[in-house]
Amino acid sequence: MSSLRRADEGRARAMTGLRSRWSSLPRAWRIGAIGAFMVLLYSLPGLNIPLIKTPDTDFTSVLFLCAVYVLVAVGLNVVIGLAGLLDLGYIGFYAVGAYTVAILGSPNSPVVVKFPWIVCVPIAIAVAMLSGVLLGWPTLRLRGDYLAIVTLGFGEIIRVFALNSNITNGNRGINGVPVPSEANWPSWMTWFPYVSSEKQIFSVSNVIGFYWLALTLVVLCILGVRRLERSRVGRSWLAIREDEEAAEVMGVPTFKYKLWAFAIGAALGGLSGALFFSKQTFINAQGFDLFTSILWVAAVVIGGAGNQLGVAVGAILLAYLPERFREFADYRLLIFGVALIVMTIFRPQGLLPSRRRSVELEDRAKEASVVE
Amino acid sequence: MLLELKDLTLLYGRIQALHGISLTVGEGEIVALIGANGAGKSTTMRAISGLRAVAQGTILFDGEDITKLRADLRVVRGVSQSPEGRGVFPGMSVRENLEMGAYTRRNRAEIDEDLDRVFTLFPRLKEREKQAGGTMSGGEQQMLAVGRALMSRPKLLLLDEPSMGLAPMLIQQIFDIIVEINQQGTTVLLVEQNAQQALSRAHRAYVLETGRIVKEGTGQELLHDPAVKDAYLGVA
Amino acid sequence: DDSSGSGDTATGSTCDLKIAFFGALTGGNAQLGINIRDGAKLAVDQYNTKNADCKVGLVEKDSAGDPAQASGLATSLVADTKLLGVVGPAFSGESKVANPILSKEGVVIITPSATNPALATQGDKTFHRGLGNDASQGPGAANYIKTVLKAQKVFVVDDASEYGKGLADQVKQVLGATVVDSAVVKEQQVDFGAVIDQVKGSAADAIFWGGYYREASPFLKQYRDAGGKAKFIAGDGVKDQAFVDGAGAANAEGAILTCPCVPPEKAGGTFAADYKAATGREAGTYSAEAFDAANIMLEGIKAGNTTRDKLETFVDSYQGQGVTTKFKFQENGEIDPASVAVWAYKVEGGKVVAEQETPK
Amino acid sequence: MGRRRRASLSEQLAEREPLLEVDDVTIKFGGVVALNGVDFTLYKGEILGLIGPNGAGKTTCFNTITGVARPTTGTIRFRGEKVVGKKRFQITRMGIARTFQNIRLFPEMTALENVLVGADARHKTSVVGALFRLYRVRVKPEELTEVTATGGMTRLAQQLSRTGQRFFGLSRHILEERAARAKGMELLQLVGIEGRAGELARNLAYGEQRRLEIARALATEPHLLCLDEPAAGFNPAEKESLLALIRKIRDTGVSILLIEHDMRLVMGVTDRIVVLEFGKKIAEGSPSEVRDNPAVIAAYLGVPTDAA
Amino acid sequence: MNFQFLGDHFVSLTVTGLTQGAIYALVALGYTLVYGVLRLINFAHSEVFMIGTFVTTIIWAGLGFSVGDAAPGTLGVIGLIVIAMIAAGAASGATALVVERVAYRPLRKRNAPSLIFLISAIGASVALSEAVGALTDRQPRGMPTLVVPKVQFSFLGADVTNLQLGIFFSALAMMIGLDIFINRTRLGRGVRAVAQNPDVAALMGVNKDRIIMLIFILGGAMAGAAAVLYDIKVGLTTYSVGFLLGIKAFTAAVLGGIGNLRGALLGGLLLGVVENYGAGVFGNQWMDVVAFMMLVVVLLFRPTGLLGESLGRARA
Ligand SMILES: Nc1ncnc2c1ncn2[C@@H]1O[C@H](COP(=O)(O)OP(=O)(O)OP(=O)(O)O)[C@@H](O)[C@H]1O
Ligand SMILES: Nc1ncnc2c1ncn2[C@@H]1O[C@H](COP(=O)(O)OP(=O)(O)OP(=O)(O)O)[C@@H](O)[C@H]1O
Ligand SMILES: [Mg+2]
Ligand SMILES: [Mg+2]
Repeated sequence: MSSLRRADEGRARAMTGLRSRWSSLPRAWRIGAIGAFMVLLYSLPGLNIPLIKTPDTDFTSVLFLCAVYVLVAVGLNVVIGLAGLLDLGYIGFYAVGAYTVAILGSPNSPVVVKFPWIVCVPIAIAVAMLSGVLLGWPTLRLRGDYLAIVTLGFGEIIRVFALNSNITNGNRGINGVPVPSEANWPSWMTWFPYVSSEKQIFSVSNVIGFYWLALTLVVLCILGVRRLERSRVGRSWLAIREDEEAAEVMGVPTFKYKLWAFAIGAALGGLSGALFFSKQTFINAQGFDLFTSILWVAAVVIGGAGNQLGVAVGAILLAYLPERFREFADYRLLIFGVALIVMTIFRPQGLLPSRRRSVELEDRAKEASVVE
Repeated sequence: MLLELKDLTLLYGRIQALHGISLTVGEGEIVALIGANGAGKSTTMRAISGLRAVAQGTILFDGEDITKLRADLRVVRGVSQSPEGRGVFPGMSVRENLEMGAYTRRNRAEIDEDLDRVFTLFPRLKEREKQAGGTMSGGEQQMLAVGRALMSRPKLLLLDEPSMGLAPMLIQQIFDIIVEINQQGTTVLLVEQNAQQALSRAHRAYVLETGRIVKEGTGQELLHDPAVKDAYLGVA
Repeated sequence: DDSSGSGDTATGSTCDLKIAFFGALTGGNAQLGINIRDGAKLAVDQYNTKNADCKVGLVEKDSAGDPAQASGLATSLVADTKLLGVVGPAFSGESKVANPILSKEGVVIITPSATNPALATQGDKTFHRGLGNDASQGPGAANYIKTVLKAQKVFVVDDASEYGKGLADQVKQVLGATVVDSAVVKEQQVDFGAVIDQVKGSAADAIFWGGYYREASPFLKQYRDAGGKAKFIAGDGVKDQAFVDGAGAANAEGAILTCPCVPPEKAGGTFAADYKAATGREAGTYSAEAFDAANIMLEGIKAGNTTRDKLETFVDSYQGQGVTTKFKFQENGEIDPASVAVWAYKVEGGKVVAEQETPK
Repeated sequence: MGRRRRASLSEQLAEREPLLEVDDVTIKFGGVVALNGVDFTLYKGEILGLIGPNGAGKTTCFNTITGVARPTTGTIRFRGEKVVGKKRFQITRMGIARTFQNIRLFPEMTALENVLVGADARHKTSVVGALFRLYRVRVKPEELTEVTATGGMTRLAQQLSRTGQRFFGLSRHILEERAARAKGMELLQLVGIEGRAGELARNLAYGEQRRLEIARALATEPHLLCLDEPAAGFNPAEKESLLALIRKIRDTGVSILLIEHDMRLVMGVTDRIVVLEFGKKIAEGSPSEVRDNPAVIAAYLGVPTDAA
Repeated sequence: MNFQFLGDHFVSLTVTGLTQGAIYALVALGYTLVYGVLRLINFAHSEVFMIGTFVTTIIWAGLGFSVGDAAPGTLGVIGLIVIAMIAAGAASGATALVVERVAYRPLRKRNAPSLIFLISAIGASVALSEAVGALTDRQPRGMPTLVVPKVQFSFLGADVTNLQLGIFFSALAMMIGLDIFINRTRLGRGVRAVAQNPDVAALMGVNKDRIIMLIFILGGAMAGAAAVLYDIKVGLTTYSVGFLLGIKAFTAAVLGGIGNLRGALLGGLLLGVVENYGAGVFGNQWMDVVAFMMLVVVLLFRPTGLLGESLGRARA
């Protein structure tokens, strides 16, 4: 097995400096560092760090938005980063998940059932997943760029449907989307600033409960996707991305795996939508525009498609920067657009790329064949 | 000298493919380049035709330094290549592929004349004039690639493994054609795995190993060189 | 500075109290928001000049009209215990998100522009609406169409927005069978080929437009270009000079625009002139309503209602004449129906001028 | 048809078990008839050569067998099962593997990972299984991993993890992964590039890439390996070692279908040869029979001495 | 659902749809050309179009014709349109070229994968439309009514106006011209060669960079021409006109077979007509849904679009 170890060393050699230094730390250290980082994340709302606080908007709300966007990015990363499918209409799944919770859970929806949150959310995930399969079934046989336009269309169809159908109440929307629980904070939690025992855990005016819930889901989902990535499944996705036909000839049921990627992505999208609108308690067709969907793709790629940490960073920037720099409100998209161009030119591999991609990009760049 | 390479170095990312290659091709010659897989033969060809930038060294063509010249301008100067892997335009018909070979030329009458010549050399191409290049079989594409390279009426014709994928009978033919073209006045630089054939037709030849020239001589000399025989001609 | 935690008892001095503006200052709907902000700002500035020793601050929250941004902004508002009331939120969609948050913490809400009737039934105890809702404007417009224009065939268009659809539904309900056909246009639609085919096909002699001017002006231009002759009636979302400019004065001539707002020139006092002096622009739609809303709160603060609770009680029982109308709120926060006047304005010579109050 | 013709071949062949039966296959592309009623049988354990002039239909024949192209008429059976109409990955799982005429590796994956993709064809871990790892397999105590022993784990943690494994077994995912890596290294060794296991496929030399393609195909545990001009671009010395490799593969029990223009290679390694011309089979037989067949000489070999 | 309406107004819906479709098709050409050669969804093409619409108004305003001004006589109108076409074509072409230079060329030099190009394209698109948005205060800008639609003839009960005829036929003429250029001329063959195999094209003496510049300019110019026709038809423009129209045009390109010029024409016209029928039957708000649904259905049966891909590389 010594040759096997050498094979792994070959991989390690290709890693970038920081990353290899990290992975050469003793395991106990790494666990410790990750633990400390998690504690930091959970306590961010109470820490009151001056510079990163958002000026206009409630900081915990922004953190919650970041967490939801990270969840979105993790799901989108499965589709784009791992399976290499370009999904420009991801927001459709987000909407499906959100509306499912609203319609099934709100007393004000046209549908009479009134399920509690904990029942609604699994249904929402399932419905989103189903919509992923329904969309993927006919379209995943198409080649890459065709998929892009078809998914874009899907996103728009969902939005138009939300806007014009009776079950969604159009733009009048549905209020009273259920919150995860009506319970109050237990009294032993009150050591934490912001938490008071007379207050609900999931309160619209103090959203720390939502943030913690979202953060926990993010961690679980990242771990789950990591497991997939490092298994036969992830390898098949990679092979499909590299050369679909060759993968198929090597016995990879490409369609099935692409469909799985789509379904998993859709499920995560649905979950994020459900989560976000549980906190907002009101949903209408606003906020599901294609543009947001496209921004998500940009965030994933800029963060570093294929690397979960990278896409998380991309998502956080997308959620956080506009809130932090509200004074540029009118120009923020302009700045964003320019930033995208600059980023792709100076850091095409993304902020925190996956090892594989950064190597690939480096090699490709060196091979650029043009003679001036 | 029509072509002169001086101390050429070339990198693929981290990999150095050529370690200072120097060679010359005289006007009217057939020069063969032989060597094992990965020796750098195709890389040398790419450097000459300008598909790859060289790291160091110079390329002189017809006395002019073309080291930094764009690939398409080298074609205008008279360098034409049939690339490794054939590079047929898959969506164009056989005829259009051939016309592409004459892209830099304007004289319609001459072009038509050359088209006829290619069709006589490869009757299969005439038969399939309208078929899309991409649907031709491997060997048929090879014929197309060679024919297309001829269409630019080059001063220097670079052929990268023209016999690859051809049936035994055609291999014979293609070498005959190379000699014929050469006699009509085109200088040929030939890369071949089929060293036996290549050396017996070439005026001069170079042997490449891992990016370096390890031997040179006339075709006949190398054909009878025991080391070359051992490594590249196989046991007959 | 906001370390005192949440709670209704303000601490310290009562001279740094604040009210807030909440609405779009950027994005596609910014103009309405700016009108409102400037109206409120005028009120606060006037108050501060008179009470230089005990000023009230105006906080501006730019939501871009986006419900998704509203909740974080509202949460940050309620965390500031010095903040007693909100002029806004400007749009109905964001109101649905923000009102429960504001109301839960007792922040007084007086919206000068969100006209969706459902806002009053959400159970938000601090909600007040300083003008008539769509349920009053819709019938006003419909009655005008019926009795003044005497139209026989009406074509109703809406933009599927909360506001536009609500208004169009009201009109359809009142007009009944006179409505021959209807269509829904898309947000930011600029090319109306199919709709125009439909309108012309219906041979309508009047078009009611439930929506905003951004879509209305290209529609009307293309409709007139295509030879359409029907009268054009729209709600307050279209009542803006930009509508006339976009459609072209000739095309817009004669268009009727209803609004549950009193013409600024009929508004009491010196408001119109003051506004112009302060901003350099004519008072726009909802500027006067915002001015009134802010003034009600300022009056309350002046009267010593320096906590959210007290201010809420004050506003609930407030009675008084503003520049737009006489204010008195009902139990659910709606303004007293008697104070609601829906006016019809008309485009004449490229200007929007008040014509008459719509028949009841 | 095919049956009767087989009887006319040598007794010895008739006894053998047919692996691949190509029966009356025709395929047309517009006006071009690329294959015209071709039939032949490949028996278990043999190396069958497929030769013919350029454009004779050899690659097309390959494509129909591996599901890339669909014949206009005709049937193909593999181990008695119909092939036509099956998806490509299903055909691979039936036991047919192939290499490509122009190399198609997964360039950004390491050599070992390329082979692992092939090996996955035989694995059972599902998406749900990989996510939750619920499917557990009991392992014998001596098989318990040392995986956890690496990295700064305390002794207690090691002990715990070992105890856990003893009671709950190991997930199938982990077992399969471990087995596949071992097998992958073995195959890389077989084709002689085990030293390059950790290198990205795109950085391998051409000859190494060809070998890797073969290893990857073998990882799918095929009964039949189809090679399309594997020696193209090889010099005689390299061809020699390829020849040895092909023999070695056959000795592991894999049958081989070989397309190749190099007569020395074909004559040296095949048991039988099928010759195509213009989409039709014009000859079939042992290498020496084919070499002396006048039709084959006329259509393909030209001078009969070439392979002497 | 209102099939009655579709039946009654079938011809007139068709005529309106064809007019709209002709504009889609012109814009789609830009997507198709760039995609065919670079395998890149040029997201910023919608903004190239948008710039054209603004340049048109600026030119007309500069010549003294603003919103509400009366149009000059027929000759004057034609003159104004031709001038606008030249100006908008040039401006859009130049914009496309700038986008190529700034957002794509540096990536090409590094041989970046297509996803990166897409992001850069999105960036360019956002930056352009937001820049114009900031400059125009996000207010729409109106045009003079240059062509007052006059019914030229009635066809099966549908009135066909001079405006519709003009738009349709001028678009058609431009597309035919482009098609001839690409398929019949030497330079056109060069375009196709670069599309199919850029390296080998260089070996044939094709200057790749020049070809790429050429296709951006051509696509841009077509978008500029489309912008003029659009302005005449719609009578107003804003900074965000490009987004949806661009998506539609791209849909049209895919529908016909991206990388295929005739496909763009067919796809554009079909899309225009079908979405107009859809609007007639299901209501205007479902128009885009109908358009995308049709796309999915077509791709199900013809995975590479109606006419397939012709410029581009075939799949190996
Ligand atoms: N695109 C590339 N990226 C990285 N390395 C390359 C690339 N192309 C060639 N090489 C490497 O450069 C060296 C020379 O390759 P080249 O193709 O010139 O060899 P060759 O002599 O033509 O061999 P063959 O007979 O196989 O065609 C080899 O080691 C090869 O692996
Ligand atoms: N899609 C297609 N359309 C038209 N003709 C085709 C198509 N595919 C293959 N052909 C033709 O079918 C014939 C058989 O092709 P095939 O690739 O099978 O030949 P081959 O025997 O492998 O030849 P080679 O030794 O040159 O690779 C050729 O003449 C080829 O041009
Ligand atoms: Mg080579
Ligand atoms: Mg072949």
